[in-house]
Amino acid sequence: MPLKGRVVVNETYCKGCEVCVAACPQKVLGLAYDHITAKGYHPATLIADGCTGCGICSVVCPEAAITVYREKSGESRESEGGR
Amino acid sequence: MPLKGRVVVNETYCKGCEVCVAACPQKVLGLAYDHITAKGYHPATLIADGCTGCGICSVVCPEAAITVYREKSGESRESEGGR
Amino acid sequence: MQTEIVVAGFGGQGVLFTGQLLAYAGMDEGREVTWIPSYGPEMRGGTANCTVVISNEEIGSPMVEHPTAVIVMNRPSLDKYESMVKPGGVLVINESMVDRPAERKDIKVISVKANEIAEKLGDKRMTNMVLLGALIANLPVLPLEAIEKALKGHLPERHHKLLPQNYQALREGEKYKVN
Amino acid sequence: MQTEIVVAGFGGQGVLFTGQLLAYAGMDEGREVTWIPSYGPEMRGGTANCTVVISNEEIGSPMVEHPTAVIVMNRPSLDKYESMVKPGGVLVINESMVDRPAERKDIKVISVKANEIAEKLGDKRMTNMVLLGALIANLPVLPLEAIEKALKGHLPERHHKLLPQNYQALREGEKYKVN
Amino acid sequence: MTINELDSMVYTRPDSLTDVSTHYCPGCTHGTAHRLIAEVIDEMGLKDRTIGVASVGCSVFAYNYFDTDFVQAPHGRAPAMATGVKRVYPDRMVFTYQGDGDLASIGMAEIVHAAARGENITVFFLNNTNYGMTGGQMAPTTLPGQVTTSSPNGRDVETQGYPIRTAEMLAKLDGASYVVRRSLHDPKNIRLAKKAIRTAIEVQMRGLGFSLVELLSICPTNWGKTPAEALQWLEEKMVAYYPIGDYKVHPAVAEIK
Amino acid sequence: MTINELDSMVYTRPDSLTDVSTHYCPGCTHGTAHRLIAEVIDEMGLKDRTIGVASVGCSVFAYNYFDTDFVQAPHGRAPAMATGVKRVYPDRMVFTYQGDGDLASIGMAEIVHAAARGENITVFFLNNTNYGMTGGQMAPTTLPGQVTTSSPNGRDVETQGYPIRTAEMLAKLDGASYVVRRSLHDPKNIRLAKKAIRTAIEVQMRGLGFSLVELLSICPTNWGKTPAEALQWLEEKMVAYYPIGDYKVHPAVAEIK
Amino acid sequence: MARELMKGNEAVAEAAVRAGLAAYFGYPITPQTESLEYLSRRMPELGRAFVQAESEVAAINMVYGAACTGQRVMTSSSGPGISLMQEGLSFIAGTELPMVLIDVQRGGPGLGNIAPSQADYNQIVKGGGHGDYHPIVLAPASVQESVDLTVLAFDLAEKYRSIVAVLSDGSIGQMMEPCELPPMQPLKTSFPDWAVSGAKGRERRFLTSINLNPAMQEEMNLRLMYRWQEVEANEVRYKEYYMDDAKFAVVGFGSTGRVALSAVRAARAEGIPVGLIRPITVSPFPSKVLEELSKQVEGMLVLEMNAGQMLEDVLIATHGQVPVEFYGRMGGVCVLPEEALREIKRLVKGPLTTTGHPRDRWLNRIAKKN
Amino acid sequence: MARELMKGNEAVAEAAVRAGLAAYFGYPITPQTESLEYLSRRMPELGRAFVQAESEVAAINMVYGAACTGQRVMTSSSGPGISLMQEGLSFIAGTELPMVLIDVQRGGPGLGNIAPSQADYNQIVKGGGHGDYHPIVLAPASVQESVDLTVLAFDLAEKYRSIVAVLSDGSIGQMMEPCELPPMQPLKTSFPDWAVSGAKGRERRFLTSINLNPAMQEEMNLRLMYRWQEVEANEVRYKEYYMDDAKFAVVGFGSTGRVALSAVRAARAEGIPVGLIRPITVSPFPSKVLEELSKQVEGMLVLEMNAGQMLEDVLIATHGQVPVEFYGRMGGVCVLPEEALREIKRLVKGPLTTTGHPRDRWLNRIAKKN
Ligand SMILES: Cc1ncc(C[n+]2csc(CCOP(=O)(O)OP(=O)(O)O)c2C)c(N)n1
Ligand SMILES: Cc1ncc(C[n+]2csc(CCOP(=O)(O)OP(=O)(O)O)c2C)c(N)n1
Ligand code: SF4
Ligand code: SF4
Ligand code: SF4
Ligand code: SF4
Repeated sequence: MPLKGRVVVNETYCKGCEVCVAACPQKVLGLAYDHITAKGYHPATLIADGCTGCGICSVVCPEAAITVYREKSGESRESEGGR
Repeated sequence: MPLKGRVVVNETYCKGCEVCVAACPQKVLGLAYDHITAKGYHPATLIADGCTGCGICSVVCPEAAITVYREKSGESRESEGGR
Repeated sequence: MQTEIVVAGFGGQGVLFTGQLLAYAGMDEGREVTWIPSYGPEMRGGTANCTVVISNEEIGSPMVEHPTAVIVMNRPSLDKYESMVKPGGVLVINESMVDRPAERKDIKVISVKANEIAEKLGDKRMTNMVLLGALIANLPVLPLEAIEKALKGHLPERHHKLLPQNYQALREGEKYKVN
Repeated sequence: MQTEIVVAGFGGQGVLFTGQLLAYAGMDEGREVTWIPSYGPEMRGGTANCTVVISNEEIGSPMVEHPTAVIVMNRPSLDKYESMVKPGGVLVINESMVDRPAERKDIKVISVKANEIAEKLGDKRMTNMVLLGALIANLPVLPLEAIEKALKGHLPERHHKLLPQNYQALREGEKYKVN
Repeated sequence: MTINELDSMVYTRPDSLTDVSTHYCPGCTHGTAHRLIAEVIDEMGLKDRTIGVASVGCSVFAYNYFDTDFVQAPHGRAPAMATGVKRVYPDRMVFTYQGDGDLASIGMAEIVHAAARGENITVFFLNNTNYGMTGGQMAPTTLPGQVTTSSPNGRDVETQGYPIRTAEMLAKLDGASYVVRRSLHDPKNIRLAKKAIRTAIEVQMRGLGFSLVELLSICPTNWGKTPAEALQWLEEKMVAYYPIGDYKVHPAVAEIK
Repeated sequence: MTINELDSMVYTRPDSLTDVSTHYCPGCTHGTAHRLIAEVIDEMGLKDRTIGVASVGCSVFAYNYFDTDFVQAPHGRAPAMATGVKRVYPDRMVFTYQGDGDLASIGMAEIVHAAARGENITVFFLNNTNYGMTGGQMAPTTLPGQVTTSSPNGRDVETQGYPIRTAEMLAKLDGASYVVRRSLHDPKNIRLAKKAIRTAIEVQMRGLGFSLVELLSICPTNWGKTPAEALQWLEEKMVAYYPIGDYKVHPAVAEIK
Repeated sequence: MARELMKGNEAVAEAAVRAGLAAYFGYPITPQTESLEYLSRRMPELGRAFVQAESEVAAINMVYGAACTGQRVMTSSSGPGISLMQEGLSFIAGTELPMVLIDVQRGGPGLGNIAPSQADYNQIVKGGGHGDYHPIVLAPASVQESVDLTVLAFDLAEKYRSIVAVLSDGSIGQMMEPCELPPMQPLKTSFPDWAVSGAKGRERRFLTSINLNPAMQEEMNLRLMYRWQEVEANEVRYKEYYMDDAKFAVVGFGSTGRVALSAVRAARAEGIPVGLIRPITVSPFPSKVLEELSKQVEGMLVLEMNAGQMLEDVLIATHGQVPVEFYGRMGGVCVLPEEALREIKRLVKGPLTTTGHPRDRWLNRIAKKN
Repeated sequence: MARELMKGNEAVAEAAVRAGLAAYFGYPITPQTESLEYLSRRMPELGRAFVQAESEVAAINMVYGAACTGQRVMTSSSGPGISLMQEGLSFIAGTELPMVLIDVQRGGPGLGNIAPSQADYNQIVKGGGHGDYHPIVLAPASVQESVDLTVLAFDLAEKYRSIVAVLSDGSIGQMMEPCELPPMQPLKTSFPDWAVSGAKGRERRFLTSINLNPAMQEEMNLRLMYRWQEVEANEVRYKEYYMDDAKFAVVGFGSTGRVALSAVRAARAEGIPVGLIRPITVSPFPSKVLEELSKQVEGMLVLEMNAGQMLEDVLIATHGQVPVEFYGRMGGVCVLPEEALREIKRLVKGPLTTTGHPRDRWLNRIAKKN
């Protein structure tokens, strides 16, 4: 059973650089073209199901904008994104 | 027959550092303790016979104070002091 | 006769170029002009603005407390500049990026959903031209033709294929003439 | 009452130390003193000189145009300082290193073959003490005993074995009292 | 999606970063480097014993982003300023954060001498092959042929010189204990970079002397590339010229991990 | 002894030295280095195409002794000044003459960058392990434990850092074409030094880029030694720390001789 | 010739090229960098020397070296960079070499900011470097004047073997204005008899700033001072506006002088008899002119983007003969015409005095306002 | 306490140690090096920080870093080295940090020589660095005063978060004089609330000199200026000699002030009613004192070892109320008492005027002599 995860992008920090989008192995991240942040950027957001909570997006995000959660079930496994 | 040479120490430059004295393989150089130069030093001078005109004194003299001559007979041989 | 115009917005919105275009157009029309920019620490994003002065005589200060006209391309710029416009002056607002109406009653306010218009014309980057068109329509400083000429004269050769679109953006803006 | 003394010679002749000794002696006698050096580009060799002022009141300038007394230890120093000595002042010449007599008639000139005397006493480095003795004998500024006390008090401990010789050099110099 | 009480947090913004949005361009790896350093400070529990030294470059405002004591140095002089701080507080963690213009151009004397002195500080050296803040001029690290605003025809090594491989050069100094190069272009390298950052700070906290981590970095804005393109250019062009590796690891450091 | 008309002159003062007595201390090898450079200038016929750059240190008055055009640089900045001269006159022989305080301490940025730029100049770098002119303070080259007026208890590497091996460090730069170390302590080494001086100048005249000859040198005055003792100390202590050798010889240079 | 819309920094760079600039050495710093960038393309294209130095310290010493050849050489920078050049500048002054320095001032002290300022007046005019020397300092108020004064700077530098600084600021450097460029001059081909070049066919030469003999150094210092008297006698430049019948005078240089012009016009429009003196050479300072004017007017207002630096030169020149008031903005804030007009009105209203320091009155006044 | 015969440079170093110097950073330069050498032994022996920096640029930035901790820190240098410190000094001023700078002046400009001079007055007093800031500048005239003012310097630096410079010269630094040293103060143990130390148990702090927002930067500039007004109000120091009944006044600082004292005494001995004002703080300058005196005396003579730098502060202070004359020596030549006396007599003889610049009169006068 694939791990289930969630990411929350903090729009104070996100600048829509798409680095997380490119890095996401599940291709579930994209930019929210429907709105802009206070700084004028389209922020990143989950655009599909399938996030495993691997945390790679948070490893590459230059703005430390992403918080990554994983369903408790997966807690015992070492996070791939942990450093 | 040993080569015959002569050295002339220019007292404008010589500071009596004795570097040439120490370097002379024939031990024929010394300081002239009987007089001082305008700058107040006892200059180097030939103190014995036996100079071969090898030029080593001029190689080490920091003041370029020494002119080295060799008798014509030795001219054909490469000077040891040549550089 | 001297007119001072401020263009303000985010970096990347074409703020500085819009001002330069006004300056070129003014110069080509034989007027005295100055253009002076100011920007924040950001290399990209952040705020940027410039002041253009167009005059018939030698220009004193290139900056003024109370410009004749202001184009604001985002909300922070509206907040900063609204109060500064000279009474009776012109304020052009990019409604697409500004979520409040202007408060001043003693100036001419023109609101244009410029992003939408530009996107409809096929290129978001023409937002500034729409707003410039709206300004020119409401400020008797230069004819629109002068702007078009300047655009042709000073847009880098490789962008000339975009000229018709830009002209159209200006014309779209021009429609926002207010009396 | 203020007395100014210049000591001048080659670097390495003990010029600066001679002056310092005068300053220490003056201070220990309860007088105001200043000592100020000046030297050329050479780290070794070259010329060096210092000025010592000994006074009963707060000292103004530590340097003067016309010192009361000068000790010259070589020819260049004689050439430089002879004309500067205050009329009625004292000029002590190290005859061993100076190949001409003094020309001034309005000052007290004392010539001492100090190198020879020092070498006879067993150490060329005491040349300066011989000259200092000759100065003290002819300049009523400090008693010779003050110099001896200063020498004892300020010569580094490891050189104390040389004290008797130095005292003797001073006494040899003192013999050159001129009336 | 809502956050479930039962979910565990895999990652969140480190404590040692302030709650302030940076002025960096979208995608700029200055942010990445900040984050990694902040994570290590968190992990080592050094937040209240750290004094950072910001330099002049895009990272001039680093003090706004790190939630630790900070000072801000003149262009190139961060190692000297850090020396001043460290000599007064030898037991604090003192680090500099410098760009390649700052460290390898104007600040060359200060970095060489801090290293030669074995100054017990840690240096984070961001190499993005240009001067970001002033608009993309040539840096000592600009690659041969690279176009910048002051090498408009591409860096001509004949007249504009060769790039400096800083880590390799500093590694020659006896005072340097830990000198390595890492890159920030992908998750794997970012993780390795973090490890090196940790080791460098450990070196300092154990009093082993000078440590420096060179971090290959991007400047999408001045390179005229999207962040993705820039990361790729880094991987392809920069890594070839600036090999990732350990250039000096003092035997005592090797023990750390 | 009188000079016989028939005798041949084996050696005399080079033409490229002026008829001026130096201010150097007795025995100081600054004089030796001057003489060697002057001899090479004579031999290569460069006297009227040479512009020297003096630095700040005991050799500040080098312009009084070389019979060529000369300029005098601020402390440490001779490579920058030489760059200015050379860029205007690319076909002249431009050399700097610098002490170790000048080049390796205050002038570190300028020498690294001149080398990195591959600036087509020649640098003569006199390493005498201290600051001669100001009275014998510690230099970046002072040996561990060596007593100087600013390391009165001997250089303590813990607080005062490690000596810098300049030639080795500069050799790491791509722009450097010829970087070697020689010594001036005996006739054999003096001859080798002269050869290197010649090669370095040849490198420049052939447009091959940056060349530097480090010359181990004595400072009897501040070392508190006689010249003879000083030369021996150099041979025993300095050569061990600063090995004589070729640290960078660009392939094109290797062809010269 | 056609007028072109040019950015101040680029116009200065092109002007220098046309004045025969043979070698440029610089280091990027806002708000000056466009000059360096422009020349990085332009100089190599003409086969001339351009080096982006490793620092301002290196840049000024490259200039020093190149200036020794007698060629036309230049560098440009701003606040922090100019501070780093002070040692080199003092050496160049001590060696009596010609060079041109472009200083595009920004807010300070320290890193400050990149907005326009005039707070480096003292640094440039009074000598930021050690020792007694006086650079000639030209203060442009527009892009056109930047161009013209850059060309003049090279001529004066050569005429007096002097450093000539063009004291600009961020507003003039960043501003675009129409301007006319000078004709292209060829590079120099003959050089003065002190310049080094290799001793071919002549006695060798050397250039140095050291002179261990104080008496000889003093001769050199006196030579500099007498030359400076010549400069003071011959090179004072300034502009007068509306001064003929003025009862009050505003004094401002560079961009502030230009802002003052707007204010003076507005004041005249309201009937206030005020004129403007804008020094073009702030060093040599137009002291005689101000001394004369101090007999004509009832009060003077000095406007600067600093805390009153040129002010002191005005005080020395007018030595208590006329009341002087001061108004300044700092930290990158520009004086705007409207506030300058307010200050003119305040001056006219009085009270006026010649005792105390105008700076103190200003500070006390604005303190009350805050 | 016993008086010791000490060299000025060593006495200053020991005075700093006793004032609680926690960290010294410096670079050798004549005629200041003895301070550095002395501290290279003394500081480590007390377990305090001493670093011989790689350059003056590095030294001032090490000072900058250490000053951020609120500890007592110092550097010392001369001419070329001080020039190299200008960027760092401006940053320190912009960060409002306390520090002590010892400047032992030598002949300039350029490398000049190692003889005493006062030609760096403008550099130190008027701001050699960029931006508006005013260091406090103390000018000792003897070894004892060097000691006393060094201790004072640390106190003032802390009180005003300011750079305090001790403006000495080669004669005072190299001179030996008897002096009394102050008692040993312990190192500081509590630090101001701006100092960094690691954020243990408090909000974190940062220290910076950058402020991209001009309005905020201006606030900082104003804060500096208002603080400077306080300094001007509270910290002016000077010495008067024979001024009670004086009809003429000599003004001289530092070693020249001391030479002037010899000359004034000699003049008094000849019955000339002349006195001496010796500013101890040349910044803040004793302007009020001089303004008052300008009402008492018939003429002033400013003596300096430069071409008339403090002179301009005298002119501003006296603003035409009294004739001022100037006499200077340069290039490492000291004014001697005999020539100072000649100048006093010349002053007394007249003619005297308040127009034109005293520097020009001086130059024209000595030109005629040559
Ligand atoms: C003395 C001085 N010179 C120049 C500058 C201008 N300046 C500011 S940032 C910078 C370059 C920074 O480049 P880098 O260190 O590579 O950092 P990046 O911006 O690329 O991160 C320069 C030259 C300055 N502030 N101070
Ligand atoms: C900017 C500056 N700082 C310091 C000095 C003082 N100074 C003169 S020579 C010298 C040291 C020279 O030492 P080195 O380069 O080793 O040459 P050496 O005298 O040993 O031949 C120093 C520090 C100076 N002239 N300028
Ligand atoms: S990497 Fe970070 S800043 Fe970039 S788009 Fe993703 S969340 Fe936003
Ligand atoms: S080596 Fe030269 S300077 Fe030394 S004693 Fe011999 S001749 Fe004289
Ligand atoms: S300019 Fe470059 S280095 Fe600076 S923040 Fe932007 S991308 Fe990063
Ligand atoms: S001090 Fe040393 S380096 Fe200088 S001349 Fe004397 S021996 Fe040579």
